[in-house]
Amino acid sequence: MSAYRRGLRVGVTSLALAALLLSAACGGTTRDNSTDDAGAGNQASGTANPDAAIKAGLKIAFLPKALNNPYFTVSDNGGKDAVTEFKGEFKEVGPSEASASSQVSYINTLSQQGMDVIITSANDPNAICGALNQAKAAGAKIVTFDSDTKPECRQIFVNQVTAEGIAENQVKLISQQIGGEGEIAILSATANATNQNAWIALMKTELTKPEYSKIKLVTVAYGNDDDQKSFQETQGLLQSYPNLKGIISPTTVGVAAAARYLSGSQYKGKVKLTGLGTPNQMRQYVKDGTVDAFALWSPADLGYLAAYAGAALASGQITGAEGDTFKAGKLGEFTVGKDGVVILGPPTVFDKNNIDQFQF
Amino acid sequence: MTADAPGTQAPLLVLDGVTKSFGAVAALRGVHLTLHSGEAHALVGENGAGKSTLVKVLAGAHAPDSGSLTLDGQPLRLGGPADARAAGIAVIYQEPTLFPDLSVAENIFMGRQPLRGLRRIDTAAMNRDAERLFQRLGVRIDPTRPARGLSIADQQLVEIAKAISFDARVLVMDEPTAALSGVEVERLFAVARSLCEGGAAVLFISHRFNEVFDLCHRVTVLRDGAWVSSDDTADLTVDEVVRGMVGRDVSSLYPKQDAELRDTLLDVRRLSRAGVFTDVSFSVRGGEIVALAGLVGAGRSEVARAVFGVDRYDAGEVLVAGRAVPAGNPGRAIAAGMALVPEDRRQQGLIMELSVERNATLARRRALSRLGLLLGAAERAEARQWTRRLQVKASRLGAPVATLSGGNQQKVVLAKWLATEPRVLIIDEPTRGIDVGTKSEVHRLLSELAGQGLAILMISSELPEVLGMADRVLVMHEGRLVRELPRAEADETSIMFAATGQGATA
Amino acid sequence: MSLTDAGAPERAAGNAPPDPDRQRRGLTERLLAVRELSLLIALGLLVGVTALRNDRFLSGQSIKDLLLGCAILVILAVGQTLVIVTRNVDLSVGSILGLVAFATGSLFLSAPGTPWPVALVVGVALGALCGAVNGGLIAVARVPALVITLGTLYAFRGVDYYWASGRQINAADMPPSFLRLGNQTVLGVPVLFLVALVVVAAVGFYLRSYRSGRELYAIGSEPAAARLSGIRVGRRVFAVFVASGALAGLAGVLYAARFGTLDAAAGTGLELQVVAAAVVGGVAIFGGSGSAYGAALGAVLLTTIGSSLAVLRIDPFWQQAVVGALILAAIGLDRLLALRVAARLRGRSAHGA
Amino acid sequence: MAHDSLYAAPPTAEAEPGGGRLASVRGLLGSWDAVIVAALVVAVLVASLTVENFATGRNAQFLLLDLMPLALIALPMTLIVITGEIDLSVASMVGLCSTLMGQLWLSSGLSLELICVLVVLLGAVLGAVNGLFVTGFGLPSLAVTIGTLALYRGLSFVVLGDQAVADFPADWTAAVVRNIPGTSVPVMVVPLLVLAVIFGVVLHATAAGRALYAMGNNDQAATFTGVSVARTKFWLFVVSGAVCGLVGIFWTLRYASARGDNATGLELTVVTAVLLGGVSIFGGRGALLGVVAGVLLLGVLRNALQLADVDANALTIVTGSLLIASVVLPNAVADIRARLHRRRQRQPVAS
Repeated sequence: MSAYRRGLRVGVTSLALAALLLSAACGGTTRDNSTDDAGAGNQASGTANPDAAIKAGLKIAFLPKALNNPYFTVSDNGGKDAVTEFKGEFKEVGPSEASASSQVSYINTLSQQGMDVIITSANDPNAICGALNQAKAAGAKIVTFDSDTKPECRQIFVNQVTAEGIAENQVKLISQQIGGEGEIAILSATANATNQNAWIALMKTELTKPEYSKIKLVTVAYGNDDDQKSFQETQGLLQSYPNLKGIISPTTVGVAAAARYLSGSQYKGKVKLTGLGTPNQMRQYVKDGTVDAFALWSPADLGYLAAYAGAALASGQITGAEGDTFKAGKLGEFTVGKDGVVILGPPTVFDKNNIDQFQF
Repeated sequence: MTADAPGTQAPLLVLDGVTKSFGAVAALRGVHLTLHSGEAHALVGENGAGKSTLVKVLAGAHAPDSGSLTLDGQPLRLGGPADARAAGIAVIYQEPTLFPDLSVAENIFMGRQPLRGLRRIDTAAMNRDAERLFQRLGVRIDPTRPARGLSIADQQLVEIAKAISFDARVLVMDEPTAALSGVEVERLFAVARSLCEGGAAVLFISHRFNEVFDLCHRVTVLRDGAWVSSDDTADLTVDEVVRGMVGRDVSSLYPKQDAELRDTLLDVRRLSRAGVFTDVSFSVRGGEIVALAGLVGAGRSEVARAVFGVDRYDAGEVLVAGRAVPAGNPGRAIAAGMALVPEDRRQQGLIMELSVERNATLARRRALSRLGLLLGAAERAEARQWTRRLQVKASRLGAPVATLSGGNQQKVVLAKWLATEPRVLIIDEPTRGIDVGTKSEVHRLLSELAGQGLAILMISSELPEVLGMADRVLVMHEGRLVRELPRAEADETSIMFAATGQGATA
Repeated sequence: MSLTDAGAPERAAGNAPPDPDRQRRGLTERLLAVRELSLLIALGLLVGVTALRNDRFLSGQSIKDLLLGCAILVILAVGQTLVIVTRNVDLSVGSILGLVAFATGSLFLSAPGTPWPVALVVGVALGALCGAVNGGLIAVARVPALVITLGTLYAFRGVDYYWASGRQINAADMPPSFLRLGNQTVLGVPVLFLVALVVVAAVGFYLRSYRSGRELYAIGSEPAAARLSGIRVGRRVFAVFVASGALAGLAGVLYAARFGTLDAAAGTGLELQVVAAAVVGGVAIFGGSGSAYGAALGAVLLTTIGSSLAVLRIDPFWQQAVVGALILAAIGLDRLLALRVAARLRGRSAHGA
Repeated sequence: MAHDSLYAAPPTAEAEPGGGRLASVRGLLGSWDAVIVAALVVAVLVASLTVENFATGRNAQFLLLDLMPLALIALPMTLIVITGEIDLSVASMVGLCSTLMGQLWLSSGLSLELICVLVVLLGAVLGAVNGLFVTGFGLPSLAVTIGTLALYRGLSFVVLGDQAVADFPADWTAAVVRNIPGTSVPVMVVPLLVLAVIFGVVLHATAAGRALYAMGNNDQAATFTGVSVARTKFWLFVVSGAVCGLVGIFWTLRYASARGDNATGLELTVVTAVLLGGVSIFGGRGALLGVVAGVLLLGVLRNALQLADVDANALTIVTGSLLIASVVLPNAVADIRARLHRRRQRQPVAS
């Protein structure tokens, strides 16, 4: 089949030639001369009217990272409660597996359906931006929660807690448990999870404080928010670092897997574990002594707050500008911070004394 | 039905009024067959006469639409191959049906392996039994080796061992000799005869009449799925059998017409391939038919494949009309004017699922393209021309070639290659598995082509064909060209003498 | 597939007949043993190198973890062996495992008092049912198992998702006796691994020593010939898929016991590892050869690689790449070996014509 | 080996002259294109009438953009499956090309134009590795590409590891989602159409296309007819890789994000679309038109169900069932036809 070969040769050659020509002629687009001027920042257009009532019948859609993630099931249900309170229409859609590209197609669908508010947790801070901007142009208000996008792609980001708050809390917990000195490691989720990386960076800063000078962070491992992988990684950590005293796993999947590994191993109770986990998953390990204490915000409250923030946006109570305030039902009043961030509040710490009061 | 030959005991197996249709096609129409114990019975008929279907009915692979089977006077119902086997009917198919990954012993005893405690397979006993069987057949095959890599003849032997192993009372052999050499055929017949002496019945299917008359007591002829006759071989001549098969007289073999010899068109020089053939040199002139004879496995087809470029060779060169043809590239060989009609029509010659016209024009697909585009109309026109010239009988050109009879399929292969207007035609077993009528047509065609100046290299295992058609005969033995015989010197004895490597030097 | 190698020198001279005393082991079997041995060597090398870098890798805890980690994959790989040997493939095992694992959790949730053996039986039965769906569809459609099981990979997972609808079942929802099953050891060996060993031994023994087991090889080696020699191919293939489904069901129950936390995504993407384990373990992807022991070794090897990479602190991102490279290496090696064996056998083919 | 390559017994073509079953399967498959096109038309009509917001220009744009990667990869996949092989590594090649594009953009300082060309070439090289293993070493493509599926995906995580590269120039990222002025049809449809036409012509109206069908049915006979089976298959894998390179670029720019998990799982959708389009998994049969219709049908169904607020989990079931139905139905229908035929045959005999 020499024609094949000839054809391909011609094709490849001409491609290469075209490339050379292009790049030689005008230098082409390189990283240095391209200007990243996407979007016009946070559009706080119009003026806020804090006294406006929440409109009835608002169409509010929740788009979690993936439908089958129990964490999001809880937070979306919180959102549903809120939407029922202010008599809107609630809807939850989403891909069955966490991927940015399928989120894009859902955002497109939602903007097609004329949603008033889209509340989403981003699988990728950039990938869904284009779609969100289109939805915004079509009249929808965009609220992100749990995982943010670039600020210019949404109006409000409802953050569970400040990144600083998490970092402080986690480092403090582990320090208390290991007695203020020794080696620790972090078991994170995926390596490109925005929030995780921000927290880890801040934990590192936190550890430079004098009171933590005897604590040494030896490594960060990634369990990909996959149970089995997290399990294996924990195992790997303990084998690689014989002097390991504690593990911080600021992800619900990771901390549960790590706890399960520890509870069935010789390290139970000797190597301390803390992190962000749900009481239901961790109850057993708190009771059997594997875990002393861990923290989490209430995912249901997070969804609840996000729903109210969205409704406030759609009703003109707020525009997303810094300083706007709105009421979020049972949670009380919140103020929009810099870059349109609203913060839920400090995390709750769970230990064996209080864990039975929480069911989620 | 006529004579109730050897002995007058009750028949062992009787088929009565068996009918079987596939869709619109009736493959068997009320066929009768009676087998007696101790009898070797031949089943003959043209391709498409229904022999293979009958075999499959006996094997339990096809259930007849109507008609009855009787074994030992008891009605027999075959729900599947396992039932047939249980009834003592063993079938050796045209193409051996072994499991390449399993050991030879397991191939023989599949489903009937000797057992020990807990119903486990007793491997040692199985190997011993296999070895005993091979001893009985007088051959040496390691029962523990995998079947992969066995020669066709050895595979047939394993099949036969399998058949003897369950003391088959009826042994059906569907063209078992097609791939065997003379010596191997003799051994097979010896086994068959001893089985008959032991009281079994052998049903033997073949296109080779000398074998039929050599081995069998009686002959049943089928035509178009219907029973024609059953007679004692002693009362018959070949011509009578052939007339029964085709329903008319045919000149059995068509001798080659003399043609004017022209320049050398194919020149093969010192071709070698390690372990396959060594130092093969010969040439073929325009107008000449050269036969390559020898036993199966002597390396004849392999030489043809290497010359045509399907296989590589280690040393030597091939020239067409004085110009070297690059090795290992059939495309270039075709461009140089070579054509190869391979021995295995179904696997190598045709693409069974494709239409007649696609098959007929496949080798010309480039030549028929205009500006790189190949349009169906061009193919159709070309195919129509060639199928008409070769008198291919097909319902329509768009029908899959699988729906044609063997002879017509072979004609399509020929059409495909003749359409390329080759200067050198290599034809491997030109008439294998095709019926008598078409056979002589093919022979006439080859003769005509030679007359038009083609150089033809013919590989054939049928000595009459070699003797009738060839201007020269080259004999191969164990990968070497051992003898070259001009037409005048070639006869059955001289060829077989050389082919079996007895004292012959070229 | 032709049995005959093109151009085999069938009549090559000087072939001594096989020495009957030395032949008892059987050439066909010896070829398999070679494969299993080389896997063991590879495994040994891997463990050795890792242990050199970090001696904790050979500690009791670490070995226990390793055995625990590979048990589920071993069971799945053995099930897959049954299927691949018949020249089929079952890509839906990951989804079956997920579905059964979630079903087991749900069972405990809805009927808290259920004794674990009941859950085990229910899980295996559900897996077998899924396998029967596969087998039935394949029998009806007479299309490659690859396509059907690719379809049921989606379908079973979809049912699983639909059922779970985002719920999670936690360790607290399951009885401690069941969870202990996932972590308990007998003489330092995890129960899970013992279960896997039993499965390997049973299937391995069955495939080697029983008529129906040998028929599976026959089917995979040459389906047409198998049909002609009276093997009920359809029935056997159906049974094989049921068996593979049942083993995936068993693995699903064990998964639930071991991991305690269950959502609908359990076992996603596992099918790739399972096929890889079988192929690395010498089960020919075209059927007809391979053993359960080899597949189990393949599964152990893959798990060990995962653990070693974590222990050696090699970027975990490499792990998947290594698995891929290993599959390629394994099939490449098989091919090379097959060619060499074929060349050797060609010499043996003669029987003195 | 074509028949052996994808498992299971080759189609049970009866060798008998006239093989009723074979003929009826063929007759049905011949019209499978028509069936699938008709199904597409019905799906579009029903969706337009019953699903709100389906028949809008904007939706068409979203639909087409979502389908681009699937449609592009389905083109070479069709050819590959017709030759009796399969390429399961396509999605991983897209992922690896995407991350390499990101890495080059991040750290090489090359112009984006050059990077795009390099990425396509790289895709071709990845395809060539597949091709080498399949044709050079004679290994089954199924096993090889399952291996490279894992290998390439793994490498794509190795390349970018922790990060996602996202700072591609806005004019580039906007360009891939732009519409043809005055319409709601994305500009990218044009190159897709051009490629589809090229692939269609090559497959159906050139000597090379005939060779593909020939080797898919019986590669030994194809070899004997002067077709360079190995070389052709090799180049098909290369083309498949190059197209994946293109898709990698498109994906990266459309989502403005180069990351390791891009396009995960896409291979299954591609295979589904190709089989749905009537291409036989055994090779040797199928047409490009059917595949294009299959891709569109898949896309329309997903989009319409999504708009109708059908659960994503139900969509997963739909995809799987479609795949199964597309292979089970033709056989089942052929069976029924054959049975009816036989009955009709028998009746006159009886009367």
